[in-house]
Amino acid sequence: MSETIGIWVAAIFTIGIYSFLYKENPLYRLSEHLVVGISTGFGIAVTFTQVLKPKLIEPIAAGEHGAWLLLIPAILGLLYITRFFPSVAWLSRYPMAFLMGAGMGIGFPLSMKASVLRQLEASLVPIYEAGMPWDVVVGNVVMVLGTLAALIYFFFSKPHKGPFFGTGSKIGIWVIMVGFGATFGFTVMGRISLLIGRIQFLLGDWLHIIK
Amino acid sequence: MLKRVPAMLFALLLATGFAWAQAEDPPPAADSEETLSAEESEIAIDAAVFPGDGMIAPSNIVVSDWPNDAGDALLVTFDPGSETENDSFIGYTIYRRIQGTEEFQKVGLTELNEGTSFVDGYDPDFVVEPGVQYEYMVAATYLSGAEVSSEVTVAQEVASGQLYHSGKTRVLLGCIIFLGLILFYFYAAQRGVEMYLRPIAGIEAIDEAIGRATEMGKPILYVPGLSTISDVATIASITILGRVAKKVAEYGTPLLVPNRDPIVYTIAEETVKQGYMEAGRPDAFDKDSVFFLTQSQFAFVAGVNGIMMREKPATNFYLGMFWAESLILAETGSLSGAIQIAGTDAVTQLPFFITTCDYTLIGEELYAASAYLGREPKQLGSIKGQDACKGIIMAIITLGLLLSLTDLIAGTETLNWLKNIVTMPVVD
Amino acid sequence: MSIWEKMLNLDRRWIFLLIGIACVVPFFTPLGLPILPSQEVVSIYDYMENLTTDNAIFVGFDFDPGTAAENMPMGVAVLRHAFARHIPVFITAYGPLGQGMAAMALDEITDEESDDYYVYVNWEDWASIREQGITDRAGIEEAWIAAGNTLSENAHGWVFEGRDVAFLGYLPYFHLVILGMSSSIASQYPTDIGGTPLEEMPMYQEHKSLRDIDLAVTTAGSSACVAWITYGREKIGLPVAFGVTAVMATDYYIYIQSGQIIGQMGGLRGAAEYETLLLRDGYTKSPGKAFVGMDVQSIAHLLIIFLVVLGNIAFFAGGFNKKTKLKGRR
Amino acid sequence: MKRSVPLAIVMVGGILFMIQYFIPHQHSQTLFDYYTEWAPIVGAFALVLGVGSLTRLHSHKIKRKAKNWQYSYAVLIPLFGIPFFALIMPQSLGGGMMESMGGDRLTQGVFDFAYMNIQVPIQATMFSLLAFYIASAAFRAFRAKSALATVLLFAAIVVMLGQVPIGELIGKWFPKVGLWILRYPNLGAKRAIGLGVGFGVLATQLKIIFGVERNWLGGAGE
Repeated sequence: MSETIGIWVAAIFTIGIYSFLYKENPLYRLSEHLVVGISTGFGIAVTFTQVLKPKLIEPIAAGEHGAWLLLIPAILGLLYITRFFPSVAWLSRYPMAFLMGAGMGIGFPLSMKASVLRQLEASLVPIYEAGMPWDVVVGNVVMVLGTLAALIYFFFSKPHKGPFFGTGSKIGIWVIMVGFGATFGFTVMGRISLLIGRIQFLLGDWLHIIK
Repeated sequence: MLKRVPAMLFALLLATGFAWAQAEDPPPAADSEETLSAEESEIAIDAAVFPGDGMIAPSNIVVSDWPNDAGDALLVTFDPGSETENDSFIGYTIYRRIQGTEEFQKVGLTELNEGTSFVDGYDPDFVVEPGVQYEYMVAATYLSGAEVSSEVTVAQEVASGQLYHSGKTRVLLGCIIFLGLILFYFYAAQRGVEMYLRPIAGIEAIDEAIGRATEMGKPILYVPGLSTISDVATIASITILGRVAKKVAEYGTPLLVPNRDPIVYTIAEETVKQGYMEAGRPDAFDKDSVFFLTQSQFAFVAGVNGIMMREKPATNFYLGMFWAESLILAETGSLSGAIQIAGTDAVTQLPFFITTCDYTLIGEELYAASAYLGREPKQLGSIKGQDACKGIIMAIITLGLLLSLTDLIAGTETLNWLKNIVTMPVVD
Repeated sequence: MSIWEKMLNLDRRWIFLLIGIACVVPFFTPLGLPILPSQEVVSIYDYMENLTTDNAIFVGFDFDPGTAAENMPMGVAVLRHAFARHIPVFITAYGPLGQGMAAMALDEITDEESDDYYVYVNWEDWASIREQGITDRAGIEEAWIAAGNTLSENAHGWVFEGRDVAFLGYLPYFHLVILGMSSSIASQYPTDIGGTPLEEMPMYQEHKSLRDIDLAVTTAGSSACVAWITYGREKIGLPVAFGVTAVMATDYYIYIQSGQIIGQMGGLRGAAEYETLLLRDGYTKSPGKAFVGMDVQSIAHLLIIFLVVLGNIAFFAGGFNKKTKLKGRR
Repeated sequence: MKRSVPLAIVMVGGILFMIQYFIPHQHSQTLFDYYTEWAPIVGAFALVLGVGSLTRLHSHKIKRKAKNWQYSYAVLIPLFGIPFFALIMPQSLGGGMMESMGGDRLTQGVFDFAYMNIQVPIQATMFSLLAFYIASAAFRAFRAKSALATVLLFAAIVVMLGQVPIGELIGKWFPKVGLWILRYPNLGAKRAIGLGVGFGVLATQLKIIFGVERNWLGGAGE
């Protein structure tokens, strides 16, 4: 029973949002507001039961050894609230600074490794090896030259003139556009997929017209 | 001098890298062979269930400290006995005890295909403590549960934590070179060295677009992205917003800045106010021009679309981090007839901005634009430093291409040499 | 007003209607066009084929309801594959909403009305077998059948909670959770979401940390999947496979080429390819949701290409590229 | 106190953890463990900011009876109601925990219902609106305005046809060419953009650590 009611509620909201395509209306506004409230409410509930309770409140309540140290992050976290009181709002910079500083420090070597060195490593491909089909060979050349040319395009300290920087950056932007074309094509598929998902719900789960 | 620094650092990189490539490889991980074969794991049930007499036990246990760890692992290697010929052999059980205690703990069972080495300390139930002297015993184990044990061996080494991770040297080197170049250009910039930055189409268009809005007497819409302040794109966008605000204040054009993130909102408000002050017109700042709309992504878009349809801004700026909403914003904007300037490092959204907007700052161009407009020497220096790093990367890739051609013509393997220099181990 | 201008000023609701029709009609007259699996998907599938009940995998439901249409079929397909081959699966979620998504996926797989369902055996229901000390997969099934349980015709098999699957759910700061699991899974998840202690589960006893895991499949609608690379692959060499939305797919080809991931399912197409492979090898009897959706994709893509071409023809034929811009209309 | 201390915290923390990466020693590990333990706790309180702004915005709306003020209840009620229900029925937090895992939907309570039948469909449908907008934009906004935009659109069309089964019926080569574009030129472009953005991110991290970039300090008074 509750499942049937649930499907009907879901169907009403689904149609309510699609009605926005015709015209903005109260049902759409209601959905829009509900989604903000529910997702934030959910976030609080989960954060409380999964973080604050097991990682802060329970250890302190149980008097675990060294648990009092947890008061430091707790107090730091509480300082966020000062943001709502202009005279002491500057205190909210402390928790931000804690998370920012450590986060940036941890991130720095990791980004260096993952987004620079690993990518450099992967750019060093042999353009031809025995038995490679021709499209792969051409592909490898295009890939390596494409990376180079696109990097020239993102080179800011030289004017884009002359045979190297001029031609290079021109090829670069063309390669970039081909790459964007690919993204574009894939995105179309992605967006349609989302619609398909809803149609499957409406026609299948709700109306049982399709399987 | 300035120009030679990247080249010198590059030479340094190559030289150090070369030294590494010559150095010995780190010890292979015990579980590096992950191949799974059906034949291997299949156990012949009919075979003898008991190992029988006269079996030779595993011997020669060697325990060494596992490198590059927090002193929580030991490598145990040993020589196999005669069990490998027996079909009912299933693996080696590793026993460990603290020296001076009686009881052995069973800390692991190797699989058939894992060979005769074992890393002790990975099992969270049997932790290896740094500095503790252990004793080990290895037993060949059979399907029936019978075991043929080696002699008890006192571990030759105790586990200890290292002060430097030798597998991360390439990362360290990368970090040092990057840090060095950025700092170098910071100081060069502060000393007042003139730095050239190539013009970026979108930037020049910004001034033009502000001018056009002024002529038409219509407002300017500036969306600083939908992300938080820890996003690099948002930070860049806020800097550009400061410049736009100053220009707008000089011309007396109305400005609209809707926000999605509450913190970004407070920062944007302060930035715009600052821009008006710099232009010498703090009184002209309208408190309602910067506002918090809503945190819901689609509600935000619906709100901004409403503004575009009602206020008909002459110029729309979308600079910062955008997600799926980019398309909806840009489509509506293009229909309202505004000049649109977009910029983001969200690669997936760029195609939509490029096909619908008049100017688009692609990826890093957004950061460069912020430095360009901010005109703060350190920011310019940072762009220069990044360029130098890109130069190094380009040089290495070019070298790779040339070596690959050489290999093709001469049949050598020079590319592998270069690859060995830059390749990092899969696992830290 | 020229005909071109009239055309371009067409009320956009007509276009909405067109796309709506294009996406509904194929459901009633399926085309059933074949899908050729790409190398990126085949490599995940083959990797899974090489795993046995002695291995274990992670499946991360790292997406929100917003992209469920794309990510859900991927998660479901991989779970089906694992359940069919009795590969133990740990299920996690990067975001709070992902946990609900994982639950929905399990619901779909255990739905008795579908052609290909699995019977979920709760932890308590096979307690007596555990008490006898039987922990291996074959032994459990044998004892379970001996206890008088039978499979209905449509069911593919049993899924024993704690032996075949452990639903771990969501924890915040998930990248740190991945890091923590590299030394011990139970240190991060002392229990599954139903409150069953991990320590008691046979599958945990055999696979205590991420080092004992042979594959992590992350189905993601955001950059969450990269966390598995940074903290799983790079730290302890965990093999990772991606199931990502089409929008992100093109960005992650660099990871395939650099060897950081085994393979990638990109969007609905990727999911449909995996479903095709499952169908080919008899793991399922009927095509999945993604496969059916690909017919719709075909029609919708043709329509959109047609609209782009038509729009540009009108734009240039009408000479709007030289004039000032059109006035907007709803 | 107001600016220099936070800047100092960022600098010390940043440099400390940058170095920590290279030191596997147990003391360094302990430091890192402290961070992994503390960061979620500090971060959890950041939610207060979102809740606070939402509450303030919507209670103001209700008080002033601003336009559409009634809808503000639709935000506030679940915002506080869901955590309340979760507190009294923590087991329902499974987030649509399946029936097969014990218990039926009714006993799972309000929370589950709101998640499965309101949150999920609304969010999924909102996103699916994009399918309509992309079609509309295809007709009205995606213009081959320049040579570059033409290349983009052309590549897009080839990839689109390569992705769908019908493309293969139109031309056998579509899937092949589509995949080729994805694997090579696309990869080259994405790698270059990724490297550029990567350096930008690295530089920004450094600038924040060394206090050159101070935008994030803004908006909290003088």
